[in-house]
Amino acid sequence: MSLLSVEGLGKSFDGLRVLRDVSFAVQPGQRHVIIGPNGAGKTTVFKCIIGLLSADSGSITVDGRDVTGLPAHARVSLGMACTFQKTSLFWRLTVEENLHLALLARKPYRFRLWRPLPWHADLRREARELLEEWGLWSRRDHRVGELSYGEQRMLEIVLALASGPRILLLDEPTSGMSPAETARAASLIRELPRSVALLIIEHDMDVVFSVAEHITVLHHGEVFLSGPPERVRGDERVREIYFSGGARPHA
Amino acid sequence: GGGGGGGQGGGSGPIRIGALLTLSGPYATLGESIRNGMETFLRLNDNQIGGREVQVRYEDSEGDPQVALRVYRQLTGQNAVDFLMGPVISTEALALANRLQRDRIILINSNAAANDLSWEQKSDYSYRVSQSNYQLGAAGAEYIFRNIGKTAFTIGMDYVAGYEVIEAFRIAYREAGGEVVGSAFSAPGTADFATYLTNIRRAEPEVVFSFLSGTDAIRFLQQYDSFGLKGEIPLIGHDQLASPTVTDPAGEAAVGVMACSFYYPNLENETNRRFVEAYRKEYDQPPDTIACQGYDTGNIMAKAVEEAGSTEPDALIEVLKGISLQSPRGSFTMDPETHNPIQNYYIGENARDGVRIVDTIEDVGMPSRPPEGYDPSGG
Amino acid sequence: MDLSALAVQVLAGLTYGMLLFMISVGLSVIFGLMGIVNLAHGVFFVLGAYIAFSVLGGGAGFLIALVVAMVAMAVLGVLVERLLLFRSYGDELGQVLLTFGLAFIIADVIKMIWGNRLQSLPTPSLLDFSVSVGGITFPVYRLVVVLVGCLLALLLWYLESRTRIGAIIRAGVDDREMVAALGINVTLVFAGVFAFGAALAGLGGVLGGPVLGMYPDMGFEILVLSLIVVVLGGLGTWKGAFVGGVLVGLVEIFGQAYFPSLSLVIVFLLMAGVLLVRPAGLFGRSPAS
Amino acid sequence: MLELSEVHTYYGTSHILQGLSFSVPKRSCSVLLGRNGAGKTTTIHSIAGLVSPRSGSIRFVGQEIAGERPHRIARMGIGLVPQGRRIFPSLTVEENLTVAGRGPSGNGSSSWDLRRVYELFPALRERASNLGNQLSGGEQQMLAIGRALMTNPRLLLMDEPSEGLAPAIIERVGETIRRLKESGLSILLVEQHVSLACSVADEVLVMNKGRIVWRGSPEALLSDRPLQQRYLGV
Amino acid sequence: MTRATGTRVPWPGVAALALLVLLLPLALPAFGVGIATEIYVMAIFAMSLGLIIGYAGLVSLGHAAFFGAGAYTVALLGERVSNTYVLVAAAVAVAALLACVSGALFFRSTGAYFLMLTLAFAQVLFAAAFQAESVTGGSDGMGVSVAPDLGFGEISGELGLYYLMGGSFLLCYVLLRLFVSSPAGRVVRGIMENELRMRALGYNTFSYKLFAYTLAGGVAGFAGALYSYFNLYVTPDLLGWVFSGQALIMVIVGGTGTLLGPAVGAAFFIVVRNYVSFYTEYWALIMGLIFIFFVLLGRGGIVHLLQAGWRRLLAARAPRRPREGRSAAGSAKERAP
Ligand SMILES: Nc1ncnc2c1ncn2[C@@H]1O[C@H](COP(=O)(O)OP(=O)(O)OP(=O)(O)O)[C@@H](O)[C@H]1O
Ligand SMILES: Nc1ncnc2c1ncn2[C@@H]1O[C@H](COP(=O)(O)OP(=O)(O)OP(=O)(O)O)[C@@H](O)[C@H]1O
Ligand SMILES: [Mg+2]
Ligand SMILES: [Mg+2]
Repeated sequence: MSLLSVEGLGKSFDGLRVLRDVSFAVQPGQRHVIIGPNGAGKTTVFKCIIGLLSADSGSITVDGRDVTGLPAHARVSLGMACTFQKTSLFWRLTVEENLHLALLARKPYRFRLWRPLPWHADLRREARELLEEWGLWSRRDHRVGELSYGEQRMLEIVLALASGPRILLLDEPTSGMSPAETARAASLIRELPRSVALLIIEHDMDVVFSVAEHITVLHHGEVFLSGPPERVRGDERVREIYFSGGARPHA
Repeated sequence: GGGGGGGQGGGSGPIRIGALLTLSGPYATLGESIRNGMETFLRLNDNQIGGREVQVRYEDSEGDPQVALRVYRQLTGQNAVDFLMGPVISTEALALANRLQRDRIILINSNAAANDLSWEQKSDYSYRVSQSNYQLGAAGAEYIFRNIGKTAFTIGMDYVAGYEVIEAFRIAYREAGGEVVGSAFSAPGTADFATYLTNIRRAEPEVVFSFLSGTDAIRFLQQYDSFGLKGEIPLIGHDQLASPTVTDPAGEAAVGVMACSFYYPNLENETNRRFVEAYRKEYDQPPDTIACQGYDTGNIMAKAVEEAGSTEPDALIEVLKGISLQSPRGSFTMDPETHNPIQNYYIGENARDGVRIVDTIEDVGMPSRPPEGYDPSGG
Repeated sequence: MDLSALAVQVLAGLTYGMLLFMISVGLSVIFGLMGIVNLAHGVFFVLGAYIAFSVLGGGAGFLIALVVAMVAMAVLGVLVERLLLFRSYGDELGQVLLTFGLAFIIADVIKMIWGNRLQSLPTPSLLDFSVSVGGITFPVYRLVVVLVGCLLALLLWYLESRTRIGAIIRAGVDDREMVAALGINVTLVFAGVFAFGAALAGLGGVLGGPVLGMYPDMGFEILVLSLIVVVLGGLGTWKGAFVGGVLVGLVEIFGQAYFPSLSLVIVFLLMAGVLLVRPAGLFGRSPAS
Repeated sequence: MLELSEVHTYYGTSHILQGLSFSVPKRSCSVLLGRNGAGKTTTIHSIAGLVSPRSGSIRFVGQEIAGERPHRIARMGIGLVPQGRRIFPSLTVEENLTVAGRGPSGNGSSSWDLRRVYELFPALRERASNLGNQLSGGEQQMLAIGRALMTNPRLLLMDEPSEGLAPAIIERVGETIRRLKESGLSILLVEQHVSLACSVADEVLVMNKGRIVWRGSPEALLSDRPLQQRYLGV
Repeated sequence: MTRATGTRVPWPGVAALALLVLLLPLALPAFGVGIATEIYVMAIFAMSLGLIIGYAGLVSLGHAAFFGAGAYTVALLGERVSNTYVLVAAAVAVAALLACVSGALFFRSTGAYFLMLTLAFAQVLFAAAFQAESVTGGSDGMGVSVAPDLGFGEISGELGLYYLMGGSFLLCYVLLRLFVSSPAGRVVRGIMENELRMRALGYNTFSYKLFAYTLAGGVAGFAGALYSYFNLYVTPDLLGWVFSGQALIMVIVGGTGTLLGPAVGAAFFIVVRNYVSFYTEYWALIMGLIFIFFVLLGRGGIVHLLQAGWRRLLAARAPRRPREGRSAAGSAKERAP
């Protein structure tokens, strides 16, 4: 059974049809990448999956359970997490506090009213591990608003990871990162444990082809092609709509 | 209890008076008129009562009973007072009522008109020199029936005082033989009276009786005129409709409108002549009813201290009940039953050059308990 | 229900609504476009009326008084914006405190200069009569107010759709720095808008003077009223203020007739009802995710 | 055209630009490369006036602009495509463009207007009446570029314009940059996309920790693997 | 480089505060004790409003609704029941319930719209109290016929009331402090910063906000109940927007984003009003000037000013560090999209 399956998704904004009949599935542990021209509807699919937008038609199931009507927070507790294409962080809190909030989301004591947050040692430890792994530990006391853009993008991913998802949805995770950071992020993403399935939107072909096990191409709100990377790379029509003339997808 | 003000009566230092008045907000003019009246009295009497110098401390209660209580604590706690004067708003007076007894402080009520201050909440420590809502409504009713119209439409402000006044008018008017054919209560601060004016026209009354003050009165007068009702149906109200604070801004719209009031600046008597002269000189405008109340606030204190020979509360209470005064409004007596004046009312009509006094209604008091069928619960 | 009474009520509702529109549109412009909560708007209104009062008292005509009041308010607006408000952009609570403090000050200054007495502006004598048609008597001055309101709406429509200024202001609210980086002197634009809004408050004050009268603390009541209108219609759109004003005017008048016991709250109920259905008012843009 | 010498910029107490000097000649494209946090955006902001350098000089066509107010700088002919797009969310696409519109700036034929921007990015025409924040990420980036062009600048500052763009569009941006250069514009480009950068650059400047650590031709950079390794981590 | 404040309960601070409450009457004239008592009550009210403004980003202009509801509950119920605990508990419950229901209805609107909805809500309660004359006395208000009794005799003296209110203030402070630094409190703060992100992290933001709002409503109701005991008279003004506005001013003047700030603001407001109004009838003008002064002097209220002054003092003693750059751009907020 697939971990996540999207079935006949449709969505329009004020009469403008952005998605029509989008279907695909993500298997447990799979690295699934969505590509497609700008405005194809990739981010919209994401928002529908995570529950920040409600689809007009179609269904979304996780582990065979229909989640179409559930609010975002309920879906997250089923093991979804996402990053935003437009960086969305807690600007006035420090890096560490950002992470605390993310980690807290699945702690049983988040409803506790009396014991101050910083007294929970496990939270601090987990935050430190993640930040060290992603090279942000030295920035822990900075307000997020003071980080450079690339660092913010990095933190965006860490926050999503912190909620310990089974399905991680990343919307252009490496955009704004320098080549060095991109490479590093790509390898960190690749090395995530197999208990996490990945659904990634990405325009950087190096990242796409170094991570993807399965690629879905979206075009004008429809699934244009879905298959293994080799097939996509070789497809003439994809080249036309997406890579166009000069640029070659090189591995 | 903050100090127990009356305790030090009979002393020889200055007489200290705490004035708790509304000096800001929409009712600020009332507070100011009372202060001006009081000051005029003191000026005319060399700032002395019973041979002792007078110190008045004015405090703004903002028309808010919560503030009034705070100011009360401030006035009575910080420096003990011999008399308290004020408040403008009934709510404030009611909020203070049970404090007075406890702290043994005598209040000369300069304006607050709630009936209950003379009925259920009557206190030996509180005496009113103005009038009650009952008087406000009932005083002119019979005259109106006899001389102006047999059917009436009433409009009052939509709060407790409005209900009390209008209800008193209804009872007295019916007693006289008239019929109230329609009534309306407008929210305080109403900007547009068009609906009410339409209703009045449709009810076809012979007279309109109003209890509206301040901006509401001004707007009502102007709109009564501009919607063309003024020429058709006579309008009469309480003193506000003839007060310069209303008639000046209302301008031409006020001419011809009538009022029933216990005071006008052109009343013929010696006290009034001196009062008006002194008042005009200082404030450059004629006094109104409220200013007269302010004058009589000092007036009654002086008379009481003189008759009692001390500022000891018990002695004062003794003489205050039934005391008679020479006031700018003519002479009046404090009803020992209600602690409320028994006084003459005058029918006046606004002309371009002031108010013309048309008639006098003598010795109007109020009953010592609510009359049969009196139910001022609005609507 | 006879028709003539209904007609008077509709007319009265419309005229009152149009007055509300003029009173509140300045607030809406400043509030919605610049993100400034100008709690001094109400006292600007009252101050405008008082200035006109003095000018009229000096023997000048109504129109001159109107112009003087509007210019004075515009100047005051610029001063306030340049000297005080510009420091608090982006700090909404600071603006609340600042403009509220300003309202306190101006109200007290009015008290010092003109005293606490109630005042009213005389209806310009040229317009001080009423017309009667089919048993309905209606004051002409009010009809003129409606006319001016419509002209104002037209002007605002023109400014919005035929000039860039509206877009510039909204952009400036979204991202001031970026607008400057496009070569636009945001500072100047904002000062201008604030002056315009203040002048509109003055306009409302003068035109409303003969109908509403004034006293020093009236500004706070006007403020609440115009906040209702503006929020009901949706912030920052003149259309919102227009429709909101007319709606509030009609509801107020008809409420008096049919739900007298609700007279204290009927406009609040109207606003709450609208906001529960449309969280950002009738024409407001709800924050998109 | 543009000349920076010994520019020092601070955020609070942190010293970000530590004596930056370089210049962008007329009709040419200089590319700034560097790791995240190297100070590229700060450089751009210092030039555009969004942050004032504490010392040093920035000269544009011979005039000192360091510390000048941003709208003055923009009017002198410097356009900005900011990092993170900074589209006006409450304006429609068309308004986003017209707000920036400022009549032709002398170089007559090449002046930009709505029509030409829509020609360059047809996707924008379809969305003309949508609000800025309803656009997809890539569409917003196109809009940011179009908006800067609408000011008809003489010098264009572009901070990672390819971010979030699909490869085909990146191609188009590359072409556009080359054409702009031909039409007489000067461009300072910050870019992470090394291949795009090198395909349009006349000169490459590599930044690290607030300083220029290498400058040279794109060919030299592409052929120098260790250099790329060292400063760009590729 | 600054850490957000208020991550734990500063017990030494609480102890110092308690000592202050305990000893203050020794230093005050009789009149001052009354003022201090009022300040405690208003401080509780202001803190509850400060909680939703400074930690949940919900700016309300109708907070008096809950205060007034609490006050009226004690006044009305006090005619039947005299047990203080029952009355206060009822007041808190009524206010909290009102907050819970109204919050649930209003959260769809934000910013100015939310502000006006809360105002409308309070105004409806105001009108109800104003017009239900037979029950509430209408605009005339009603007297409160009970005195507080915690189980060891009626508290009626000036000092007794003082310590009752002082103790209640400390209690509320500790309670709110605990909430603010608790995990749930941090979550609420996170929602204020970026609600969308919190939802995406898996939080049911609605219920957290509602909880904070209800808590604030309950505490305001508690303050209202105390006020009834203090003032012995309630009127519809307690529900009105002017009163809500005053509380809002207290919060801003004191400083948002802290708990003690609103309390300090309340004290400041009441003291200034008492003393300035003593010397001039134009006290509103002075008050206005003070407000403007605060805003221009530095963002965010007395407490922030004090903090800044304290830091400067420390910095003056420490070896000099390089001066701040002259750039104003790039503050965290401006960079936020
Ligand atoms: N709220 C909205 N209202 C109207 N149109 C919208 C809205 N959100 C998205 N769209 C439109 O839907 C289309 C798909 O947007 P989406 O963000 O899903 O694209 P995308 O595939 O993520 O593109 P990109 O690669 O550029 O990020 C776009 O054309 C966009 O303009
Ligand atoms: N507003 C700010 N306040 C404090 N420090 C800041 C601020 N903005 C940026 N910085 C710091 O300045 C340094 C340079 O930032 P800058 O944004 O110029 O980097 P960049 O080279 O553009 O990086 P990126 O490729 O990630 O965009 C970073 O260390 C960053 O943390
Ligand atoms: Mg996208
Ligand atoms: Mg950057």
